[in-house]
Amino acid sequence: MDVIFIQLLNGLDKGAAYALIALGLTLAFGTLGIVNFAHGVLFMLGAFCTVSVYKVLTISEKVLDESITFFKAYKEIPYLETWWGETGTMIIDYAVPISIIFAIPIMILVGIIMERGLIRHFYKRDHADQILVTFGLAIVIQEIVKHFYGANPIPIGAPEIVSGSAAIGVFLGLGENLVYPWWRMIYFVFSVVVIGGVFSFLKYTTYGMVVRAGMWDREMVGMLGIDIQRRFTVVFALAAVVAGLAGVMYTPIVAPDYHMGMNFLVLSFVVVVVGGMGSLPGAVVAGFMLGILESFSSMNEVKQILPGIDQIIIYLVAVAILLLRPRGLMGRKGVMED
Amino acid sequence: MSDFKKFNRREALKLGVAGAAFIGATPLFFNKDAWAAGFANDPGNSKSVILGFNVPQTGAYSEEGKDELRAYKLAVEHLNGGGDGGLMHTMKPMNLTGNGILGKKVEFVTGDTQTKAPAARDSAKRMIEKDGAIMVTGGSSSGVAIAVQGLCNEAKIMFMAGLTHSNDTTGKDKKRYGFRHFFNAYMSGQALAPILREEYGTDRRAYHLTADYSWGWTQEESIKNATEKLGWTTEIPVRTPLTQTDFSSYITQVINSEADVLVLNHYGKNMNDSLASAVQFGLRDKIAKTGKKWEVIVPLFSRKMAQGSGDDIKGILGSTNWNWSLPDDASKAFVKSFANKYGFPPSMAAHTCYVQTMLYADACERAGTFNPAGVIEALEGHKFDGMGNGPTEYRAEDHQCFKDVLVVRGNENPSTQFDLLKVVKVVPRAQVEYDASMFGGDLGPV
Amino acid sequence: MNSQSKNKDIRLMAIFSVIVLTAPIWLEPLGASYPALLQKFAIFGIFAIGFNILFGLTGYLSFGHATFLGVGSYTAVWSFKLLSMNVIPGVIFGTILAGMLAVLIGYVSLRRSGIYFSILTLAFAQMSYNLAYSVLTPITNGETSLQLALDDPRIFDAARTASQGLPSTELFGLKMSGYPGFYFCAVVLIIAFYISMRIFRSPFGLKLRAIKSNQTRMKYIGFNTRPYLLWAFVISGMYAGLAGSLMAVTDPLAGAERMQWTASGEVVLMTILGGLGTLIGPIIGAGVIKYFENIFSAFNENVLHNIFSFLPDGLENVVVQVAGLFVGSGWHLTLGLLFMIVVIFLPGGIVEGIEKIRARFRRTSPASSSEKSE
Amino acid sequence: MNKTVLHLDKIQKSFGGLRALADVNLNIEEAKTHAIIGPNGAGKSTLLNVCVGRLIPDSGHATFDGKDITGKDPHEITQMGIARVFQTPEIFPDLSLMDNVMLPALSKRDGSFKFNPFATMRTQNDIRDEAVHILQDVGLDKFLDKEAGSLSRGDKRRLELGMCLILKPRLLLLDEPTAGMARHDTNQTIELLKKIKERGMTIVIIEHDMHVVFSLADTVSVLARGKIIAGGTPEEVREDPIVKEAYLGGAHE
Repeated sequence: MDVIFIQLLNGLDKGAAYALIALGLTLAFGTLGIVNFAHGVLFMLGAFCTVSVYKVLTISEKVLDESITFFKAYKEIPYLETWWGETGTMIIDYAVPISIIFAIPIMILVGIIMERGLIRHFYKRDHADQILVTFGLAIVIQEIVKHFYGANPIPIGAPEIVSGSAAIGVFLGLGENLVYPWWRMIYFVFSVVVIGGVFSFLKYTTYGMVVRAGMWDREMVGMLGIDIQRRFTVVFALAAVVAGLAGVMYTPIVAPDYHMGMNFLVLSFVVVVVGGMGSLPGAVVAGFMLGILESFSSMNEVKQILPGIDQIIIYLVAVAILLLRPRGLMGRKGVMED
Repeated sequence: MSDFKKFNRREALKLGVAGAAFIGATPLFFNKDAWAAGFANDPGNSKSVILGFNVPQTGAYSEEGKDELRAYKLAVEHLNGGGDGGLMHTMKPMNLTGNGILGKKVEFVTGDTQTKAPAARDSAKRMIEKDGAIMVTGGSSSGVAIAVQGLCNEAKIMFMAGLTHSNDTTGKDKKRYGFRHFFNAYMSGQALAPILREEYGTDRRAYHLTADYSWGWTQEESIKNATEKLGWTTEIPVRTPLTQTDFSSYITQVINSEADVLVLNHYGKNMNDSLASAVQFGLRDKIAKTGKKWEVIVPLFSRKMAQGSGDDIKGILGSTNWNWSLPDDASKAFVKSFANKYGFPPSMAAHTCYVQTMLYADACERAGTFNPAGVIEALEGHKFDGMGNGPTEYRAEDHQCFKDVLVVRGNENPSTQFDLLKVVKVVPRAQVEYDASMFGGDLGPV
Repeated sequence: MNSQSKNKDIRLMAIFSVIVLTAPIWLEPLGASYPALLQKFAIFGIFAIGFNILFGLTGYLSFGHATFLGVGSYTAVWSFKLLSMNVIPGVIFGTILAGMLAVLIGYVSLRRSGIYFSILTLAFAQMSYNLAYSVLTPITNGETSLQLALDDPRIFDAARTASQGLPSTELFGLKMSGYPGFYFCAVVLIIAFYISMRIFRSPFGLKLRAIKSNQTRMKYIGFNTRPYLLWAFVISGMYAGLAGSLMAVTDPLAGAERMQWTASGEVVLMTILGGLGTLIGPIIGAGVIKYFENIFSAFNENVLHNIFSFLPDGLENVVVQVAGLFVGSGWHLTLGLLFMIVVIFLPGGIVEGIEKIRARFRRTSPASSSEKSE
Repeated sequence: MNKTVLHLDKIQKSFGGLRALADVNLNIEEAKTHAIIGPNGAGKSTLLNVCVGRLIPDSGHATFDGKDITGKDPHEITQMGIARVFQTPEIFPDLSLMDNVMLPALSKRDGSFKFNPFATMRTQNDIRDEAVHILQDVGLDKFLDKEAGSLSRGDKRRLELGMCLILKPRLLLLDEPTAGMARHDTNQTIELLKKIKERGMTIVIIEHDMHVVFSLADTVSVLARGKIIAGGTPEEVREDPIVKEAYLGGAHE
């Protein structure tokens, strides 16, 4: 019982991450008709916003380390700690939440630059061309990040106060072995809030309505005389922010490295397609579904019956769904079929 | 250095012109020319000799690879008489003079293994076929090491393994032309076992999370055997894919199991991620179902990994080939030499790579030739000291180095930023030795 | 007109054969004339030619072709382990098995089109890759890669190879490493190119192109498009299997990395970089990418300092610093930039670029339109 | 009375709640030109889609030459002898004009599937001549090697017609063959169609342009809200008060 419950939580958590990334991806699909292979990189850039904020907060003074006698070694003491003592340490501790504030404008900027500089010129090109150019861009950005931050993962913890686990088993009366990390729960709640935010933006603002109309019929909206180009920039920036925020919040869970986006890219594409190309609810549902399935399939009990199932479950489900429902769970006819 | 490169290019051009004259027969002409001599890539009358440094420059182990490359460059500098000479002051026996190897200046080429066996072999092939490397060395994964070792053996080129910890490298996949200085999983198990008994007692149940490939399997087996001898029991091991980054669904099952010790047969980033998940789920503060406190063991540990895991590694036991904080003269000399050049102390990967290069050069000097037949003979059964691991022997039967093994613990109170691992015990060589036939394999002919 | 274009094809084949067979000579000044790289040019050329038959002709973008490459490699190595070190059975089995797998995957994936097709192939490829790394390790030997061993049965020539260490692959006694290996691959490449040319010129090829151009119309002039697509998929899968088995021929080792989706992506890039749907483009693309990968990644600071040694010292250092970003471990950056540039400015790939340059040089006699498809 | 080529029997088709075709019965006679007219959304295109296998009717049967074709795939129906010209020209824009007509010729000769990767297009002389001939018929023989995508809209339509003709169909379905054409082009097309008709081709034509209908059609059916409300010769239909009410009347407003 415990195990099932905790796998469910895990699945929801994973699903939230998938859904969040897939959401931005499918937004770009549905509205802009662009197959963005650089979307994973946006996620990675979000995570590296956190890394950068952390690095800035921990800019340090080099002090000769006298405890090392072999060679001249320097100790690094963050200026923040030197200046403000405890307060400084606390600020550094809160690097992840602080990064959110910085990540939003940065990701908006990245989104605008990407859309105006590159993506815009590819709306009318083949999907294959779009895939290639964004894939090329992804490699370039990755290499640049690698050049500045190295290839090793850079661990950044969640704030001390939420770094442990919550004894939800005790709380729910399910025994004390049922624990769940605070930060993962925060991540889940955060995801739900962001997803809800995006949906209400699309549903309740006029801006959003135009975007939704654009998802249905781009030419029609264009004919209404609305400056569709600018809306597209906004949509792309929105997708970038969603992916970036997902990245920021993900840093305490898995230490970010320059390649993390690519790992998520393939998966999030599968999620988007399973959900139905261009369908926002589809992406969210598919994200959660695949997350939960993956989580359950990695249980030992399951693996003993079906060895290797945890390795292929997502793809197996993807194949099955695409064969049974040609356009994914909630896809519409005619989107991305040529 | 640049002189040589120019020379090489000019030479290549000259050959190209000559080739144009021979149109049809040219490729065979090259072929004969390259292999006609007594052994592959004989430097002949050339004033220099080329070594191939094949390390991961991209992918998950690239930071380790870069450190290896630093060590190699340092070794080349020392061999050519530059720098402070490093271990040339402490090495015993020592036949190096600082004027290269056998009077030939040491040059090198580098390649990227990408931590992938086929890519590593491609890169090694290029070194052998194009650059004329006389010896290939490097790597930071057993899969790669075994693959490249096989290739070198076929090409009859010396291979001095870098970081590789699988029993197979000098066990079932051992090769006549391959030599390993690094220790292996079996030794880790033997070295760790007594400490584990001391620290955690004899009534424990271990849960293995194992990277699903040959190194993981041999380590899992070695640790399982060693701990079961203590009286521990073992849960059915769980294999995790190498590409896994989020281990939460594995860790939750660990917590709900009947075990009380978690053994992470993971290396590099894998280990950073799995340990991070374990810490997030509060494993290290919990009491297991057996009533004992949960413990985590990382049998193969390195400072680079410790750096990647931050605070999570505090108090965790593991074993390592070498650590920069060792107090012997050789280690001190090496750290001084390395750290003064690069600003931080070397990793164990850097150490083993540096030592391998020096041992190869020394063996050439002793053999008086670059001919692998002679070099192999000089290395087999070679006993040496003053390289940071105490008295060491290259066993003739399997080309494995036997030396003391370090059991380390993640430092609870690091006094410096580099002081991440604390040496708990230096396990003497006798305790980790085993019979050469234990892991099977066959070196094959020279 | 007929005999003229036939003569043109013969001329093309002759020129192509000469260029391929003399590659060791004319690649010498580029520093690319060594067996391992030459073999790779030929092998990836074959892979890309085959991929182009699917993607270039029908427009169906598969993201899973590396699977067939991997299967070809594994099969060939198993053939070396179990049967004989002769390369012929290895190549034949590798190609056939890849073809059989392609029938399976193609049959399912081709039920969908567009990006859905791509994702289906990607899903199959990821499954194969993940399984090769985990449950299938008894067959694939996991991360360590499948290799020859001294105690392999090798039923047909065990007696001959038992005594002297690990045997090497051979073609009736001729060792398949080094230059002989290259010439073997080169001959296979020429045959593969010839077959591809015949397909391009055949009604079958025309129908494939027509599917890309307008599948609806194909159906309404009475063609059942699915078997055509399946054949194209299987042929390109067999080309990939052939390439994979040749990899095992030149180096008897097979690793699961060959099946990773990035490897599938690589062949897409090769095809597009060279010129999608053109005969010769994919080979050029394969050559350029493999050249970059091997030569650029091996550059280090010393080499750079040599190249730029003619510059004044201060400037040299700056130039070397900047150039250093793009070579060695940074060669991926070069690759990424390269195909961004190609996709943005030269959607038709390198072949289109050459056409443009040629057209500029002889503006008076415009290039004939039929040449465009070559 | 002529032989019936196509017979539709109580065809019904709904999309969601919307009924597009309700109990449609229709007989197409050999060597006659039959026009189907009706206001927008009357179900004309749906009817054609049912005939060529693009849509499967919810109930009812379509019989072609005495054989049931309901539920068959488009290529099967095409192979049986029904060719269709679409409202927006469906050609192979990336291929040459010659290839555009060679393809249906191949289909006619080799059937719906033939695996012949080692044959060569160069030696297909029999159908090559035929293709040139057809292109002459439709007046496009001047640029055999031109890319079809670069043609004008009218020329594209003519090309598509040629592609259908080379199939030598028993029944030719035309979906608004003159829509969007200038008067001059329309007249040219009418002349061309008349020529085809004279050769004994059975034609079904959907058309808005009454000028075209009255120049070509032998019989007319009027479709409104998924039902056939009237039928007969063009003159009869023109005088039919129900039709005036439902369709022609509407057009005058």
